[in-house]
Amino acid sequence: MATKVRETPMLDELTKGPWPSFVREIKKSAEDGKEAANDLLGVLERSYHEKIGHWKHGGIVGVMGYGGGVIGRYNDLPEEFPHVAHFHTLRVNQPSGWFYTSDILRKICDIWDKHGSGITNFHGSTGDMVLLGCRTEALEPVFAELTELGFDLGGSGSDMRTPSCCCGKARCEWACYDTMNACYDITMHFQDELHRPAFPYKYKFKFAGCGNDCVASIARSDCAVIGTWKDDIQIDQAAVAEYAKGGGIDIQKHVVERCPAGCMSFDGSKLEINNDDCMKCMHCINALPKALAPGKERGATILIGAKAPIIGGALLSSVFVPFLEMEPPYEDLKELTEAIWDLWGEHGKNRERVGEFIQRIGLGNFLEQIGLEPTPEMVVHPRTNPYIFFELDEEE
Amino acid sequence: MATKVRETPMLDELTKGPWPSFVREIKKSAEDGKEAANDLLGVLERSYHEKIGHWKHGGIVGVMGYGGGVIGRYNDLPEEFPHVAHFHTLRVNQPSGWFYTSDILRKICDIWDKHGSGITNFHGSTGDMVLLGCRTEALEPVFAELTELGFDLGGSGSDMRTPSCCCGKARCEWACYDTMNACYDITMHFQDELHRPAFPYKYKFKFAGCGNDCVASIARSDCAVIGTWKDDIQIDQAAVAEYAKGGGIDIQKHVVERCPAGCMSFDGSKLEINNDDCMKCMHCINALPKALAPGKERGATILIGAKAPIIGGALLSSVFVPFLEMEPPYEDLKELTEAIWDLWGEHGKNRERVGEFIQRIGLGNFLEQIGLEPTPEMVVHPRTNPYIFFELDEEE
Amino acid sequence: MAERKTDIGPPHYEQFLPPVIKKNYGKWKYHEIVRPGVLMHVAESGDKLFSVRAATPRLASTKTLRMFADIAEEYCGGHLRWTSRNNVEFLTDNESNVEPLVERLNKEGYPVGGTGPGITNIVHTQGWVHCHSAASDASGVVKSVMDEMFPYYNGEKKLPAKLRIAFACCLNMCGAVHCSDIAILGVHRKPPDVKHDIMKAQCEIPSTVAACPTGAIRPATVDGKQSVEVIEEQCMFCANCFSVCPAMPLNRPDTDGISIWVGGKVSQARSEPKFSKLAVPYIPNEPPRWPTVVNTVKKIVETYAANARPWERMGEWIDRIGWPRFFKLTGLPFTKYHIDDFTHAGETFQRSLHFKRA
Amino acid sequence: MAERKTDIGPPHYEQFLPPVIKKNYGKWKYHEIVRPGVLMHVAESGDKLFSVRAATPRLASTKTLRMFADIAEEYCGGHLRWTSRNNVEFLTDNESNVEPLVERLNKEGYPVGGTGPGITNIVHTQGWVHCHSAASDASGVVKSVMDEMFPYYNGEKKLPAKLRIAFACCLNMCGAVHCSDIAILGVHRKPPDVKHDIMKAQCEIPSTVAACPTGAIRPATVDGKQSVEVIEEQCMFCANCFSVCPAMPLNRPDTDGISIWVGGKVSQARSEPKFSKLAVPYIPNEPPRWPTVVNTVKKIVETYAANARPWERMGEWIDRIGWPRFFKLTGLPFTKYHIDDFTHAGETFQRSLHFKRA
Ligand code: SRM
Ligand code: SRM
Ligand code: SRM
Ligand code: SRM
Ligand code: SF4
Ligand code: SF4
Ligand code: SF4
Ligand code: SF4
Ligand code: SF4
Ligand code: SF4
Ligand code: SF4
Ligand code: SF4
Repeated sequence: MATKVRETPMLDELTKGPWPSFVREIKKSAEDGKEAANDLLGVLERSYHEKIGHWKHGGIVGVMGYGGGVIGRYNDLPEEFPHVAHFHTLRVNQPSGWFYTSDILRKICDIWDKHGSGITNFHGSTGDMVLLGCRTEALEPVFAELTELGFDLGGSGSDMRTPSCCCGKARCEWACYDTMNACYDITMHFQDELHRPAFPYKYKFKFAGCGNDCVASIARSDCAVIGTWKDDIQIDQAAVAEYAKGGGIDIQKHVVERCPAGCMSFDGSKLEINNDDCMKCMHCINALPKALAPGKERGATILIGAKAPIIGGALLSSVFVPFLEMEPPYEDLKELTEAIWDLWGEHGKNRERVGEFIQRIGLGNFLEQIGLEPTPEMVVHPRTNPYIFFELDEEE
Repeated sequence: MATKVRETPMLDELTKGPWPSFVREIKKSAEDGKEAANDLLGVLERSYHEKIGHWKHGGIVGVMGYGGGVIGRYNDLPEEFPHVAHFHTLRVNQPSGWFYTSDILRKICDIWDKHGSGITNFHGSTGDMVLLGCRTEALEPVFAELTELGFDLGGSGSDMRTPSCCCGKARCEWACYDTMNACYDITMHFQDELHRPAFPYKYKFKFAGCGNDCVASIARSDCAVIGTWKDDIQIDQAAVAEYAKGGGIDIQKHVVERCPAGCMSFDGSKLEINNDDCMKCMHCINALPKALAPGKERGATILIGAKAPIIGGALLSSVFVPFLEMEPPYEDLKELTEAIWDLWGEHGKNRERVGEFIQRIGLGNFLEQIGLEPTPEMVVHPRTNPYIFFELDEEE
Repeated sequence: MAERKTDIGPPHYEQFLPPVIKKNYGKWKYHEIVRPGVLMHVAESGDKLFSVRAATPRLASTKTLRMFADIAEEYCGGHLRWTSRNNVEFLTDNESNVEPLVERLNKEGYPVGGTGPGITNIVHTQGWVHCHSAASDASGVVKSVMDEMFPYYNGEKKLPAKLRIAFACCLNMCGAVHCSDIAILGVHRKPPDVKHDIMKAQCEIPSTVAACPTGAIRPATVDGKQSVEVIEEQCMFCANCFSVCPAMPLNRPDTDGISIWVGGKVSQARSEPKFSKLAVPYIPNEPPRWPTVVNTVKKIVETYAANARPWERMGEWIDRIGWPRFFKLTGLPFTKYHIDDFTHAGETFQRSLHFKRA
Repeated sequence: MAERKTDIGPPHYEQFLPPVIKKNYGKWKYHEIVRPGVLMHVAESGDKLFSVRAATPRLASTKTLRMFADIAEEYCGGHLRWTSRNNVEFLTDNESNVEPLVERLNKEGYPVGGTGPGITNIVHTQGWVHCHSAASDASGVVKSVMDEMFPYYNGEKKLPAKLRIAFACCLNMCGAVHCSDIAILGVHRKPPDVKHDIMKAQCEIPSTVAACPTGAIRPATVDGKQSVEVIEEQCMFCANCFSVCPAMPLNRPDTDGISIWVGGKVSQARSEPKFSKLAVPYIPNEPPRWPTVVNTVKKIVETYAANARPWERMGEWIDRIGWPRFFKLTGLPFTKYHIDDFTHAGETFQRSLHFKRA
């Protein structure tokens, strides 16, 4: 409380306006006596003047026995801003669905106020609770106190990254499997892979309860588990009629005509769906939540390979298992995962994501090696080029 | 007439059935006393037994002063089949639209009966009239007699290939420009490029009068000229009503609902088109030829780059000029063509089609170098990857 | 050599046009298919042109051409043309000639048809008749398939839309089969058999090495001779090396054969032009009548005929029902060969949940 | 070290769930957005759960977290969660708490909103606050944009559908911006400035060379030191070399800046997930409020708002109207930078006539 909070005329411009201000947050911590927060203000104000960051390429720091979970960070102006000379972040594995209680939240704050900058990210882009900024010496004590509280670190480096999930069955009527449980189970099962980088590169899991994909799994995870169903969409025709009467939505125009499969029809009161053609896009269900619901035979589609652009261009995940029942203990998913890791672990190049690896060796070969049958659901269409690597039988 | 036509039990199977038989054709020539045709029967019968061809890789043969127009071909069993030991083909530039008269046809036959096998292809896949099979010595006389008659050779090798076109305005109500004239004009203008291979690889032109693309130009020509229009589709509402009454076609279902732009509406008698959204796909016009017609401001879209798979995979041509007026003497098209040839000629690799070349150096760079402005019509969508080769201004 | 003519180009088309075309050039109003194989084009002037379309095997003897000339003279003032798919068309403005013309052509064995929603002539290539590169014959397969498809040609049976079949005897694809409703494509399945003896004399080693799309060829000295070697696992039998170098033949009687591709188109009508996609990776060569190829094509055509909607091309139909159902309905097996593994393979992976039930 | 706990994993989520959720877990029937920022989920049992969603800048001081804890205790029995887009949600089954909760949150400066068709919180990254690689700040741009977009957050203004904005400060795209309705992306525009002095000590030369997607880096000896050189024409400033090697910084005050991308989505709803596409290649960094970025985003959002149909996401709208019209309506220039020239570039060329009028 004693130190004077730095003057930051440029940053102060970012305390104006209706949106909550990150500058206010840093100042709150600085006002709270966090020297690191105060120095962070100084560095940042300087960056705003100079239009350049002042952080150095990370060093290797961490907690004993773990290869990941900490991002090392040093400032390039340590004399001027000594309290952020070290400014490492800890990635703390969040609870499934990012549920907390006041109690646990305060205890986390206690730890971080004691050892760190008082600044956090709730949450990081991968899903972790990010404790932003502490000195190297603080890492072990923070870790010890966190584990005491029941928390552990998440991933970084070439390991399984912290899985995350949508709130699923906790709150959502559309969850086709228990995303929070699956996320927790997989996280617990693969603790070693999460904490000790041994892969060619990172591997991310995300669990979404339905095709709305509220955790962006298809774009952001090497393994996306997206809820779906096998049987027919459940229709409550009385509720359909209710909507039709209500006038809040034009069922013909906004539901039937927006169905990408063109498989719905509506006669003014009854809604019909040709479920053979339905592509489980969720639109009709989204539009008429009281009347429609996913079918009863529920599970998930497993898709593999998403990643950001570096190095070969961004990828979305692609279908590996069109439909998988997602019942604990998720043996099929675990087996599939291990088969993938084995192959990629052995033959993947350094910093080659699994999606790139599959493209390099060929999806057909990949499937063969992990023992999955090829099915037409895995492709938008069969090949168009005639460059087939035929393998002849012995006698031929 | 004297020689005995060979026995070809296997080939004879192919004289059965309703479809006209190529074996019958060869036999006709053999019966006509053409020894080459008779030997061809022998070679082919043998191929049918052995399941393998008996032609050797071509040699370089041709007519004086030309680098193309003849495909050299030798048999690998010359002792057994001496009359097809040489069996070269001449590619003869067809008249635009493949129109002939009985008179000219007979004169061509006279020449070929005199010097060749009596066997032809009407026509080759590129569009030439193909005279199939003669000895090296016959090439010059055939050529001399053909030119005397008014015909010339087509292309082969790394040259401009014989352009071809749909029958267009000669017979079709939808031709948006004069395909036959454009094809003729371009062919005449580029005679040197047609006859003397000087490019990195072949370059094909095809002229289609409208999007129905009856010469498959977008798939089969390095430069596809496809007729289109700029203003609105012409509608004869009386004729629409006629169709509606006639009952031959369900306008709502088969026209309106099949419009890929979703830009039509029909109230049972009047058809409306939102021409801003129309994609000139031709479907509605195809379906209602008496009622609809392309607009009045007509011209063509110029697309570049189609090719078969070898080497980088097949390509369709892509949009270069969204709309070009196609009036003789087609200066714009000629200038564009020369600019493309100059650039590709200088920087294209050996056996690199222009479509592959463009992909290698980048369409943006290509456009810049030939002096065309980039427009959004040239792409399905802007780039998705962030790998932009920024060029900074000097001061930056 | 003053009299040697060169670079005269093709004759001007105008001299071959029938008077009714010259008069109404660019002034046609609409057309009708008056019967299978017969088009009637009506001009703004009211003039009518009848085009009678007849099948040819493309490979034509001069005898046949002379016969066509005779027929054209008899019924059409000597006017005829060929189409972009190797049918011949007889052109007359005299409606009363149509009937006898049709009869005559059918009688001569060049049956009339090929218009409208159905199957027209197959675009094809040389095969064992003329090309060194052929993995199969062309004309024989075409004949066998068209005999079976004949009712779709002469109008006896209708299809939902036009169905274009094309044939090419090797991956060079001279028939440009890559955008056909059904493409029949000759394929090799063994790497080139390098003829080290003739290599040096007949080929440029650097350009042979450069010809390989997958980099499977490298320079090598074999028995003291400068030659090349092929890394067999990297070869996908495209024969591009053979195109540039006669010392690398791929043709082999027992392993060459045919693949089948479906769902391509070139017209802009409704959907964009599409490439054909792999349906059957390999069928052995079965001369003289290629029964397995014929039956497979037939199965595909019949499945399409029974399931597609009017105006729906093969590829549009498959896009609507989805590939899982296409494979289910046709009973064709889906294998790892169907999954692309060339340059843009990743673009064909199913990166959404938007697939339909089989 | 017997007492050192490792590999315990995250706490089990169940202990943090409010009773109404435990009771109705997996048995929710439907939901309604009762007012902007407030969801009501109704269970089969008839129980109701109210979730009140409030904005956060993601970067949160412990003071703020403690305040959230207090608020949760006061209104929600201590129950709260965060969303996948960094909003905080307060969870209660007591409807009468909703009103005061909303008021309180608004008063504290963490306004309620972000539900339904509108703009919710921006997913973003570290920027100048923490990362060495940043071509721009993250939080400052986000704050500036959200101040301007605020009416679309708190429900004052509506959009045709959800509109997701994401920000990443370099091409690593930690914000996974590549599938966002609007993506704001920091870009470098000059090749790395190779620090030959520290190269050998801090980097592995082979892996640095291998890191370059375009092969622009090659080993070189400079002033007698083992190092690398960059072929400048081949560099597209991706910074992947810098990711693996600190001796190759790209950050530069005058040429770094921001690009804008549009039309991506991840949901399966209606259309397939889509990548975002380039709208504006470069805007200079303009701290502290980035006016050009803000105005460009605003222009795009307003054009979308005025033209799209209900339920139509940005990318679906552009697909319907076509890119020529998008550029015309927004007034953004189309340049050669918009045309892809990376590996799959050819797949983005317009290979049909299916484009609409601008
Ligand atoms: C903290 C976080 C950003 C944030 O502000 O939220 C982050 C921060 C960094 N990421 Fe990331 N990434 C973070 C989520 C992501 C995501 C999003 C996601 O997981 O959904 C992606 C895109 C998805 C993906 O995995 O492809 C992502 C793609 C990358 C990449 C590119 C990887 C690729 O294959 O293309 C790199 C580069 C690398 O790995 O060398 C990277 C590298 C980095 C490094 C470690 C920079 C480096 O090279 O050393 C950043 C450290 C910043 C710092 O100083 O704190 N980060 N990174 C996110 C992790 C927090 C958490 O654990 O919850
Ligand atoms: C005669 C013809 C096939 C036919 O039966 O109709 C033909 C025959 C040959 N083509 Fe072709 N091509 C013929 C049209 C085509 C077409 C179709 C077209 O033009 O619409 C294509 C696909 C379109 C394209 O250009 O991409 C075609 C793509 C090829 C290729 C692959 C080129 C590529 O870039 O992928 C080769 C290989 C080569 O050039 O080395 C090739 C090579 C050949 C050679 C010269 C074989 C060779 O490597 O020496 C063939 C000679 C066969 C012979 O013995 O007579 N031919 N060739 C066609 C020319 C007749 C004519 O002039 O009218
Ligand atoms: C004669 C010919 C042009 C020529 O100059 O030679 C021609 C002539 C006509 N075409 Fe064609 N097309 C001809 C090859 C083509 C081709 C090229 C090919 O097949 O290689 C195509 C592209 C096929 C493709 O997409 O794969 C073609 C796609 C069309 C279409 C679009 C069909 C569709 O729904 O996709 C139409 C419109 C229609 O039929 O509704 C059309 C319509 C027509 C019309 C109706 C045009 C007219 O008003 O005169 C002509 C009679 C059609 C008929 O036969 O049913 N023509 N037409 C060609 C006859 C080939 C043959 O012998 O069978
Ligand atoms: C709370 C949250 C999940 C969580 O576990 O944290 C969530 C919750 C809900 N989502 Fe979501 N979505 C959440 C992130 C997402 C994401 C991920 C993202 O944006 O990164 C997506 C994918 C967005 C995309 O496609 O780019 C997402 C796409 C949807 C959609 C599909 C919208 C569309 O038309 O494309 C729906 C259905 C709808 O809104 O009609 C949906 C619907 C819903 C429902 C109605 C589900 C339900 O019945 O409970 C929830 C309230 C929606 C609302 O806020 O309007 N949710 N939702 C996330 C809230 C983020 C936030 O703070 O704003
Ligand atoms: S992904 Fe589906 S199940 Fe999960 S929260 Fe979103 S809408 Fe609900
Ligand atoms: S889920 Fe999507 S595809 Fe299926 S019926 Fe509903 S809107 Fe159509
Ligand atoms: S391409 Fe068009 S103009 Fe030419 S013949 Fe076919 S339908 Fe007529
Ligand atoms: S031409 Fe095609 S896109 Fe245009 S209105 Fe007709 S059917 Fe629709
Ligand atoms: S497709 Fe191949 S085998 Fe057939 S003619 Fe062309 S080059 Fe020869
Ligand atoms: S056949 Fe094709 S892949 Fe095989 S070696 Fe020859 S060029 Fe290479
Ligand atoms: S996007 Fe780039 S600059 Fe921003 S946090 Fe990630 S790695 Fe760092
Ligand atoms: S910035 Fe990217 S393109 Fe440029 S040298 Fe580094 S890795 Fe290569």
